Amino acid sequence: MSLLLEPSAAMVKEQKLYREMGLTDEEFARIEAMLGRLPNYTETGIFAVMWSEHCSYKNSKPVLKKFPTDGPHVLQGPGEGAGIVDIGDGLAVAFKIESHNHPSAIEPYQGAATGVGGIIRDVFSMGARPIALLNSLRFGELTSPRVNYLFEHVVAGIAGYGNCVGIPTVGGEVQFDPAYEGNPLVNAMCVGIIRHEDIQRGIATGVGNTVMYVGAKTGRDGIHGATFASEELSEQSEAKRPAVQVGDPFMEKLLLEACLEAVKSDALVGIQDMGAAGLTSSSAEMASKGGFGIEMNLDLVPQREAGMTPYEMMLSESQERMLLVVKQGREDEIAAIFAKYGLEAKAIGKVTDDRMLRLFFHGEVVAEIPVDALAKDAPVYHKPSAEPAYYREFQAMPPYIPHIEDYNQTLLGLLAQPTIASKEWVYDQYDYMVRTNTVVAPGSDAAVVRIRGTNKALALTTDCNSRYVYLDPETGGKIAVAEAARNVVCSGAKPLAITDCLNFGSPEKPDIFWQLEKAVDGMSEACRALETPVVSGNVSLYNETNGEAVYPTPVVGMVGLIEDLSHITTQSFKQTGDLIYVIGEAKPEFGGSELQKFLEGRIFGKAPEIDLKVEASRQRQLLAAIRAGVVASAHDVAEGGLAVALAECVMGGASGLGAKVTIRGDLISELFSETQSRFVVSVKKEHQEAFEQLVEAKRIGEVTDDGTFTVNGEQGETIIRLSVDDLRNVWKGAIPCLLKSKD
Amino acid sequence: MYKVKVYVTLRESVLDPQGTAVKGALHSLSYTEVKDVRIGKFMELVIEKSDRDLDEMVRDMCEKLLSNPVIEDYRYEIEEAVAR
Amino acid sequence: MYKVKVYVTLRESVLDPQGTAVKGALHSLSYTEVKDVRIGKFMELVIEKSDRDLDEMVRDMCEKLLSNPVIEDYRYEIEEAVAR
Amino acid sequence: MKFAVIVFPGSNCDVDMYHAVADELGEEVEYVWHDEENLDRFDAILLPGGFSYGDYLRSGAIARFSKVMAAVKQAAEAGKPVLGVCNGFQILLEAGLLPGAMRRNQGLKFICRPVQLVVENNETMFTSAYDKGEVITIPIAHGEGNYYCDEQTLKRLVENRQIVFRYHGENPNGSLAEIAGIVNERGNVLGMMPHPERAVDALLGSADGLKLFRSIVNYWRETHVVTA
Ligand SMILES: Nc1ncnc2c1ncn2[C@@H]1O[C@H](COP(=O)(O)OP(=O)(O)O)[C@@H](O)[C@H]1O
Ligand SMILES: [Mg+2]
Repeated sequence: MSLLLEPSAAMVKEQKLYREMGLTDEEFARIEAMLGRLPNYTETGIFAVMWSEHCSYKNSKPVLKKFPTDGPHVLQGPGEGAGIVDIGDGLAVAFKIESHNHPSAIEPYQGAATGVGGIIRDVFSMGARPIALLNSLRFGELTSPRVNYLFEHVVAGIAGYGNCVGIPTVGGEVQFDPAYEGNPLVNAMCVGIIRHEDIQRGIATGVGNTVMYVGAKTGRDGIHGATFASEELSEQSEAKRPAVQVGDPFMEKLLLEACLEAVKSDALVGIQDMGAAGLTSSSAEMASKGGFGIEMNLDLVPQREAGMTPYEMMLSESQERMLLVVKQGREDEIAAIFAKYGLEAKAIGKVTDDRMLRLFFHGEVVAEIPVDALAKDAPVYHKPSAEPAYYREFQAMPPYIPHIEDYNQTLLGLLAQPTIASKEWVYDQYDYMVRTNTVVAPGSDAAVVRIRGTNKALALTTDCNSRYVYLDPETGGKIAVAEAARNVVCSGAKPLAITDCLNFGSPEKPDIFWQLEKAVDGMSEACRALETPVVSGNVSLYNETNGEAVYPTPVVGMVGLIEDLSHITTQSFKQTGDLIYVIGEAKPEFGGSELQKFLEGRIFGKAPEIDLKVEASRQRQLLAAIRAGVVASAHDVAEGGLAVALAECVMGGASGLGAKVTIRGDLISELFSETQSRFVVSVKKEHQEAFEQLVEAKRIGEVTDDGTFTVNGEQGETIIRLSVDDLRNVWKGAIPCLLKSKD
Repeated sequence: MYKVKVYVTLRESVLDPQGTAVKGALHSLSYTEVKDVRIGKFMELVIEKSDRDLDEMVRDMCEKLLSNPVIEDYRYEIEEAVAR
Repeated sequence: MYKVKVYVTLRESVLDPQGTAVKGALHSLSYTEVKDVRIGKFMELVIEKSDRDLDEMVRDMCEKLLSNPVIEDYRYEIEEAVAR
Repeated sequence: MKFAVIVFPGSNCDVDMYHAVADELGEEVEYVWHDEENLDRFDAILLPGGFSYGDYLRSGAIARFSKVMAAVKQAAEAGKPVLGVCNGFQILLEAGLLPGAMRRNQGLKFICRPVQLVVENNETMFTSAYDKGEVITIPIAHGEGNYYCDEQTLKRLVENRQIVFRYHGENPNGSLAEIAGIVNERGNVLGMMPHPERAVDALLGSADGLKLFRSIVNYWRETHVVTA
């Protein structure tokens, strides 16, 4: 297609073509004012992607400001490819989480795979060696062929990409709820290790320095679809229809190794991956951050398809590409590093001093835009927010009091709920061991990855119970952070910092914007209380189908530091005779609980309360006990309450182990309430005294060797008595069974 | 009995990492004449006569299961085969 | 320019796990008329004219790289294509 | 004794192999890039797992044309121990250094988990430190480990005691005759799908793979005492 077919600048304005690209009339007027002239078609497209929520955070920026982002150990806060936190020994950990919800809804395998690819590039573009991947997934119930298809292919896509690149996928979470039926959530997190001196930034500086392009060729992948719907172009549009992005993990692996070699060279000035809005955002952001300009000759951009226009090249979201700024005259050194991996680092432009993004094509200037207009000076909106009616109704409801007849059946029923059931079907498909550092594999509270060359390890988790967030965004936001910290502490780690992915509906709706604000308020408060600043994150709005938003889902990815490998602790019971303790008492809190969902088929009422002071102090006590070496196992009480937590501890133990506990007080609350800040801990008999001195906890029973899970009441009456094998079969069989019965 | 051959190919504008890798390998084996490689699937189905419309059935199967319409195209050929 | 189509299929004696799974899936979609499914590869190569013998070259590529003779058979078709 | 870990573009268990030999076994080891033509300075060759060339087309199909493979062949002919794990096994099959071929796992899914193996033949240079019939725990992590060969080949494998490891209990991938690892006729080229290099440290769950590496070292010591 030739440029002549593109609408003229006047047409873009008169026919309001910018609207199809996602710009409003006001935004277009603002662009016109900023440029002092009409933008042409290409320039309009560039503005449109840079000013999209995805790139500019124009709706979420004011909210994100609330997050605490500082701490003595924070080396890099939000704003770069990934956040970075010091872990001593000259080492640091770089991590970030990102969503790929919409691409995954359209093409689950490739959508999920390219999501993984993108987040890996974010981490290695900082100069960090990726050491672990996690994923946080939400689907509708596993009762329709479409949902099963999405679930199976998303998991396969994550596996396909991560396994091939050779980064272990060590953890994550999966929740199932009708709220996600039409709009699944696929969030991927990557964690890397870096030496302080190797930290890179996405920055373009030094007039005359060379802009180099490496990685896959540019195709017409993922270019804003609506653009081609215009009448004028309809003849050509079928052939030019934007293509779904397909991942090439092999290319990613080569890029990864080559970039990590390149960052060791002082010829490299800056590096950034081409993520959303590819060439546009990487060049504009690097220049804006550096206070310089960039000039590129698009004829030099490696192209996969014939006849690509500047518009298409600048908006392409082809995967596995990086943009580098290299010191003038030293291009060959960098090119040689890439050549070793069979990659061509191609000079396509240079750094200028005029703070402009200037693009040449066929000898002509086809775009000329101040870089700050695209990045720093993008619009910011303060959207109206309003407390939704549903929230007031839920708050006004009397407490929900469940009724249980058969405790055995209730426990088995809960263990078969796909959200609680074993996720082995998922993580068996992930190579969670490659690079032989995974000390605690998927299946415990947090994954633990050791750091070679030290005696340290990292505990990694993602968490968010979106049902609580829906019922009460502020409380739910606090709980998401607190739960992540609980999981990290149970593994023997001190929580360091978080990354977050805010998955919400449309911010244009005051109800939704209120959810976003409140959730972030709650998260921020918890981050302060637990001393875990937010160092990176991602926002995914407009998660709706047919006007229905998903549950507000602010996923928390947390990293904790284990100071000594001997502190590593898992959730499973270890040996007969160990004493079982519970930290924290239960209250009758069933709003949003698994039990409520199980019995009523829906959730309503109030979310469980959380007192962050109590939370912090219990976490501190537990961690101290773990470090003192007096804890055999530790597990937090989460979905399904104490009964499910105990069952998980015993099912994870060696075959033949059992447990016997005695429960006092209100049975239903004690066993199934989702009261916060509770833990199940087992302790060797010889550590009883030491443990009790360090931790306020109630002893409820002990680990047995009878292969049976027994819960007795105060009078010694049997409440639950089930063989652990039966529990395990139900818990492990639930997801495979749901998948089989449908296809 | 019919023998049905189904050809599933990646859409033209969709990246084909496999094809690219194979082209590279062929070049390094000195077959530099090879300018492009695209890799797709070739499926052979044996289908029993029934009173459903065969054409429609195959089209359905292709769209529902055998190909992924988001990134792939398909075509098929029907051959009558002798009963075995 | 030639367009060469290569078909790689699993040998008859080799069990095809993918084909078996697809057949199962088709049955559960009620296409019980499907008696057998075999899944192979379909490759399209664009090859430039040179003074090497095309037939021989394609056969070579198939035997060395494009198929694995232990489990697979191949066949190919050559079409002359207009230069682009 | 000096080991080579061959690195193909897309190898990703190279680091694990390296650490198993360097840290756990305490022997000399070096990474060797795929375009190296001479392996004379090494006493044993390790082909690691991963996704060489993305495993596009067929696993191992493209890697077997790497320059280094000619040198690997020479090393094999010279009787040096050659061990291919996972993708390394697939490459050895594609290269014809071992008989047979790999199909996709029967369940069509990638599987990562520790599995149990029986040591079928403990009289090879790779398994002498194991007991005959010993059951060991070694992780697998593959999507195409469903071994296939024709009947005659299988008969020969059995007769020559070339089947070294079999899956114990459940067959995870549908592999013919539960085959998890085989050697060539001469006994110096071993291909196996399970990852012994992931089982060298009890901290990570199992150290059962260490004996395999020890066996190689023992063999080398025995055969090199005179010349050393
Ligand atoms: N999508 C997933 N990918 C990898 N591991 C997962 C996934 N979902 C769950 N897991 C693993 O299963 C275990 C249980 O998960 P979950 O019930 O969410 O734990 P918790 O409630 O303690 O956060 C964890 O070890 C988790 O990492
Ligand atoms: Mg937990």
